[in-house]
Amino acid sequence: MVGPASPHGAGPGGTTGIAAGQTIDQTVRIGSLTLRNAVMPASGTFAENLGAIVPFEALGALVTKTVTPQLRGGNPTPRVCEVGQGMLNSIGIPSKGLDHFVEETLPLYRGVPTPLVVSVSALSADAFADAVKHVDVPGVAAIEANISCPNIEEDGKAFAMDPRPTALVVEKMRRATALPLWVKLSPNTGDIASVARAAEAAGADAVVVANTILAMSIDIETMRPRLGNVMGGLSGPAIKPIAVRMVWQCARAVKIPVIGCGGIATAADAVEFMLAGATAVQVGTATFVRPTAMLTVIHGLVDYCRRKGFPRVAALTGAIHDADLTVDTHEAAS
Amino acid sequence: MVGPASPHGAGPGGTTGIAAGQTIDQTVRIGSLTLRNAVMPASGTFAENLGAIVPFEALGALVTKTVTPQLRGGNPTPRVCEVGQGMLNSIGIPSKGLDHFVEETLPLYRGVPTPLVVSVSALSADAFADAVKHVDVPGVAAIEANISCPNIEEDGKAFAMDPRPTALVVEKMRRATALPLWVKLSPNTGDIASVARAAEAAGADAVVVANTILAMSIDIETMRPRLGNVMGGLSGPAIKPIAVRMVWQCARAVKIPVIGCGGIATAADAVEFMLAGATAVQVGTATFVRPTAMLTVIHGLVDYCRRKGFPRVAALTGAIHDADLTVDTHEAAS
Amino acid sequence: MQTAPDPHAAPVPAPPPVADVLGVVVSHVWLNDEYRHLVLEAPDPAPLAKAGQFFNLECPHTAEDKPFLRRPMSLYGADPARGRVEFLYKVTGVGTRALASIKVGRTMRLLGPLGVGFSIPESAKHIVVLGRGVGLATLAPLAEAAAAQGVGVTAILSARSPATVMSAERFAAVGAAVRIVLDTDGSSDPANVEAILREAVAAGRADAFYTCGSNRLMLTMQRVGRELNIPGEVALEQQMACGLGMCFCCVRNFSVDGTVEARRVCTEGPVFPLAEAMSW
Amino acid sequence: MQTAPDPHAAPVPAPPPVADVLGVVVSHVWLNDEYRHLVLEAPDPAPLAKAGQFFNLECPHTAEDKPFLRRPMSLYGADPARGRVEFLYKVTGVGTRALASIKVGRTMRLLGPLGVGFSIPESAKHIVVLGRGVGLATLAPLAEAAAAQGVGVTAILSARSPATVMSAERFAAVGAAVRIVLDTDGSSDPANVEAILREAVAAGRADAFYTCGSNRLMLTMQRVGRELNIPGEVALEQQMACGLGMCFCCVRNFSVDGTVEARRVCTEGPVFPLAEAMSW
Ligand SMILES: Cc1cc2nc3c(=O)[nH]c(=O)nc-3n(C[C@H](O)[C@H](O)[C@H](O)COP(=O)(O)OP(=O)(O)OC[C@H]3O[C@@H](n4cnc5c(N)ncnc54)[C@H](O)[C@@H]3O)c2cc1C
Ligand SMILES: Cc1cc2nc3c(=O)[nH]c(=O)nc-3n(C[C@H](O)[C@H](O)[C@H](O)COP(=O)(O)OP(=O)(O)OC[C@H]3O[C@@H](n4cnc5c(N)ncnc54)[C@H](O)[C@@H]3O)c2cc1C
Ligand SMILES: Cc1cc2nc3c(=O)[nH]c(=O)nc-3n(C[C@H](O)[C@H](O)[C@H](O)COP(=O)(O)O)c2cc1C
Ligand SMILES: Cc1cc2nc3c(=O)[nH]c(=O)nc-3n(C[C@H](O)[C@H](O)[C@H](O)COP(=O)(O)O)c2cc1C
Ligand code: FES
Ligand code: FES
Repeated sequence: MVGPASPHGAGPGGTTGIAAGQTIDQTVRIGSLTLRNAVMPASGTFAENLGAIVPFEALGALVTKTVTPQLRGGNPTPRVCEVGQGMLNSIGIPSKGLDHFVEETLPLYRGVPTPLVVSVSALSADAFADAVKHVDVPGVAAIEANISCPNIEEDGKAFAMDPRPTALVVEKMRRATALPLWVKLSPNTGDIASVARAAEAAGADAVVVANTILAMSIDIETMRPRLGNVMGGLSGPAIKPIAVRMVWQCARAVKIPVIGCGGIATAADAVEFMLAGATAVQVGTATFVRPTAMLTVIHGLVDYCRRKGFPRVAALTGAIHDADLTVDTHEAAS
Repeated sequence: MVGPASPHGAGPGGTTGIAAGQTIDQTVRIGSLTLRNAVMPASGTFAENLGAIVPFEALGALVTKTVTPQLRGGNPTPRVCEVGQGMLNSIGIPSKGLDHFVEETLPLYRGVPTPLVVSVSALSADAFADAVKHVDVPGVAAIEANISCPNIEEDGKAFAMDPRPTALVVEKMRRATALPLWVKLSPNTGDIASVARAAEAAGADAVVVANTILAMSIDIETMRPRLGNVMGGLSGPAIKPIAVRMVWQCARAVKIPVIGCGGIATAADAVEFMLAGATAVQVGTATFVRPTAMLTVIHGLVDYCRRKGFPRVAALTGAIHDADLTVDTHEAAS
Repeated sequence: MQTAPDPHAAPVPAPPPVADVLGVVVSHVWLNDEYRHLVLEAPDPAPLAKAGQFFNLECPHTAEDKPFLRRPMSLYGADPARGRVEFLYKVTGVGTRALASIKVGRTMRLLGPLGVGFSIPESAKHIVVLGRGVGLATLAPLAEAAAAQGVGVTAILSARSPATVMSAERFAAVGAAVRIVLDTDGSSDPANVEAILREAVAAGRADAFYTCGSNRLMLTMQRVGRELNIPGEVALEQQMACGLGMCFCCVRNFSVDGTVEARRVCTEGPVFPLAEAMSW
Repeated sequence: MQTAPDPHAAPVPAPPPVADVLGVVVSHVWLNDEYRHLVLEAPDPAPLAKAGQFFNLECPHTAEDKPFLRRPMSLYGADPARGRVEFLYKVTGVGTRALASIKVGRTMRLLGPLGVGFSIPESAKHIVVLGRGVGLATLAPLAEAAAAQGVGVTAILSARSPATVMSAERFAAVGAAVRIVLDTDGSSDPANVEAILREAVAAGRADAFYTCGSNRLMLTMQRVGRELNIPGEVALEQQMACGLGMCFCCVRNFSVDGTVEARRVCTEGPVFPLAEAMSW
């Protein structure tokens, strides 16, 4: 992949880094959208209230909690438990519906000078297309389709588990809007690169890699599942190496931008995702632990670029030095 | 699932546990094999040398490193790196071949009064069947088929990624031996329950759930992958909640025993896997961190049973109290 | 009572006055075998925090306990003048065990004040607070706020035994009429608590009810309040992640005009109208 | 030299004398900015450990550093009488930073002794050891073992600067002829080291060669050894997980009769025939 000349030393700006005075270009491009920097919240881990802690104009983009066409209640409690260096959640996408979103939530972001990305989800390809049309309104900069949800036309199997349903749903959404369309993939599949390729072929402008990993925890004292919904999604540092791998696989498989997500808490994590091929990153769980995490990542990316001699944060994308390495597919088998 | 009467209190032995003098039955049955206890090493994390630390006659079974038909060199170094509470490995199944195994390794276990399970792997269904025939020799108590490896007849896609190739390879192995046949599944699939069902239908005596999760880590200073093979398998506590979930899914999907594996380091972890439906457990990475880990797990299982009033360790299998809960499949989507 | 924020109010909502700051431990003592009292110097939030609100505390890591998420703790007291906030907590699990390890002089992050606190109706002359366990920690600053406004307080403190009554002196210090009810002598029985509540109402000393820390006591107070038309509030708990209204982990169900409605404890609460609370 | 264990020897192989024990820190001092000397009381392994062998240390967790795997460290010294084992290490990353935090009196787990140590040919009267950096820590106990057997030692100690020469006094104490070569004055140059080696051979003071800690020095010694027919050994490092020969993480390639062979550093090594080592 592309990268600075010297494999171990600093980047193209020279071995001594970039002078303190010189500014680092932080902008990144996701298709037709240019973001002021590479950092944005992950869907479901962000809402208006964070504005008290993080100035929205400091972020690359804002991503809403997933909205579904109709009102949904969400899952029974407990909806969260911590497991090692991560957490499980089974929120279940409570939603007040698209109408409520457009009428009540969207106006809250009027005047916020940061692109608003609306995450939508639905239970069939047609419902997804309708949802996309519904939020194609002024004030929405891009749509993120959360296709890690069950497809009622496929026996409840998630769209993002296979390339074929992914292609189908993305094609329908593509026809429904001219807005930038990001497709958020699920890690709960055996071959995420093929799913990413299917999304690209069907017209996605970017893929977000990835959502939470299906997991479970049992309280051995009560002998009950720790979540009211039995299973939930694992997020946080625990999933980072898995998400980095998926970003690397997807970035090699598609030409559209890959947005990395999964366990990012520090600038070093973000750099790792970008080296693996991500054009931008989403920060989720880390914001719960440290509400200012995104700001730390933004500043740390600049520091890294300066130290390593990259004049632009965007130059980190895919800059991993792996050209001399070959991959033995037996590795997964250990 | 089956469990003691009181949902929150102790087990069937009564709320006050089981008297200190009374012994807890530790045996578990995997098909026709009865193991003295539920704890054994995971393939690739055990060898003769451990005998210096752990008396083999204390373990439920011994499981060898995967052996392949021919000599294999394995992957370039570094083959290991730690990531949070876990590690990546890309050993690549170095192997001296089946002849060497039968002639040189097998005799080392002559006289060891613990069932020896031989892990085998191959690159096609026929080669798997040949391998199984090859190790169907006296001294081998069961065969564990590591089908997380690429199938050269399927473009290198791992057998265990899909039910169809799993069924095919297990059928051929089943015809090749009358020995107990355990099939070790890969977590790198979107639907492990279907793969488990396919293995059962094709004649597997047990499924081992699961192998390592494909992952990756990049050194942001050198900008190089931390493993010589770029990607590797994630193991250790980091993957536990994912493996517990898969055991739960598989145990509901099949009638044959499920052997739990993935991040087990303590008796509490083993209990969690058994409550989720595992009949026995394998301990891998934990042995690297604490060579006596398996002994701790064995003793801790007995203590837990005594405290909770279970007269038999086997009674823990599937004893999770989840009958009153329903699962919303939207959960993975968060 | 507390009302939900109106989404139409402003296009960009004025952010609530909440900050994530580094507090310095100025005191940290055991009150008994289980409860600890933590005082942090945190001048920014100290003047903002009101009774019933809470903070999300970043607990330290110890060799044994490595809490991943923060832990919500009610404000036990705030001293704006000295820039201090106080917490009273029970050591129960991973997070509070780790929290208990922090030494005077060390720093820890705290996010807050969070959520909606208690409100005392303008017209109230007397209130009744009823709590148990750590619930009393949540009610103590309410009693102080009431006293500061010249509102009389009857405090019913429920506990297992005399040794586990929390903060009786805090309530007494503000002139509250303190009634201790215990499991050991049976006085904590709901019937007896109900009698005390009715007594307070009959004496004209119950313009509002407040409770925290026990489902059984909440139900008793709710029933008496409904019957005698006393408004009330209850402070609730739920597992949390963000504390900021973003994750929807912390919902509880409420009964509002006959329909069940889920609300976030961290944002719409932790203090809710007593009449709408549901048994947990 | 060391030979590979014969798998035919016995059906159930006699386990190597290795144990996982709890050691007590009896001393832990900084030698300079980077190097620390750790002494553990560990009576069981102390009499068993030989020069060139290593232990797998369970490093503590600190607030910043939480090493997951153990860290391999060469034996720097063993005192069977007092039941002590010693290590000398360089603080480089997560594990050694955490290790550096451990205080006298605390306990830590150590697994060992592991691997195959150095061997001194029966016939040897004089040996030459050549090391750099922490490699000198590995060679120091070899020099002592040699001296104890009446074998003379020439020790060539390579370092960046006078301040970073490790353990010169340990070598001197056993009567070794110590030659310090430095980057600062150019004397650490391979040509100069080669001259010293040839000098030792010419003086009849080089019946065997030993090296550790530098690829460049290893290659020099290997070449001279091959040319002048001096047997030798090298102690190597590789990332490890188990330390017990189970995981195959720690392989290195060796050139054996023209073919490349992978061997486990933890089990077939860490000491290998110098002639078979390959550049790293
Ligand atoms: C708004 C609010 C205010 C609170 N105020 C106080 C207080 O003033 N004093 C006090 O002692 N406790 C208070 N609690 C409860 C306190 O947060 C829990 O006791 C504490 O989180 C237990 O954490 P742990 O890790 O020690 O226990 P564990 O049982 O190990 O906790 C495991 C997980 O469950 C969560 N959890 C456990 N118990 C509760 C609970 N009762 N409520 C919410 N989450 C829980 C933890 O946060 C953690 O994520 C309050 C809770 C809330 C929601
Ligand atoms: C047999 C053997 C004996 C050793 N003896 C000594 C000694 O006496 N003194 C000493 O200072 N060092 C010695 N080392 C090297 C020592 O193990 C590493 O310096 C140490 O592991 C670095 O760990 P870290 O976490 O501080 O560094 P990091 O760079 O954070 O380590 C990351 C990972 O890489 C591994 N690693 C890093 N450097 C090395 C290395 N050189 N060799 C093997 N693994 C490495 C670590 O074990 C860890 O798993 C020895 C290594 C081996 C294999
Ligand atoms: C509490 C919670 C709620 C989430 N809700 C959503 C959601 O509504 N839509 C979605 O696409 N992803 C959702 N996610 C997934 C995150 O956006 C993100 O993909 C995942 O958490 C991994 O990133 P992280 O490790 O940085 O948290 C949620 C995650 C959490 C923890
Ligand atoms: C170093 C290493 C080597 C492994 N080799 C094999 C192997 O040869 N065959 C196999 O089926 N699994 C192999 N595994 C996977 C383990 O058997 C186990 O499934 C996995 O590590 C998860 O369990 P753990 O978290 O307890 O380690 C290996 C794992 C590790 C860490
Ligand atoms: S804790 Fe996140 S919404 Fe309440
Ligand atoms: S470290 Fe495991 S085989 Fe050497």
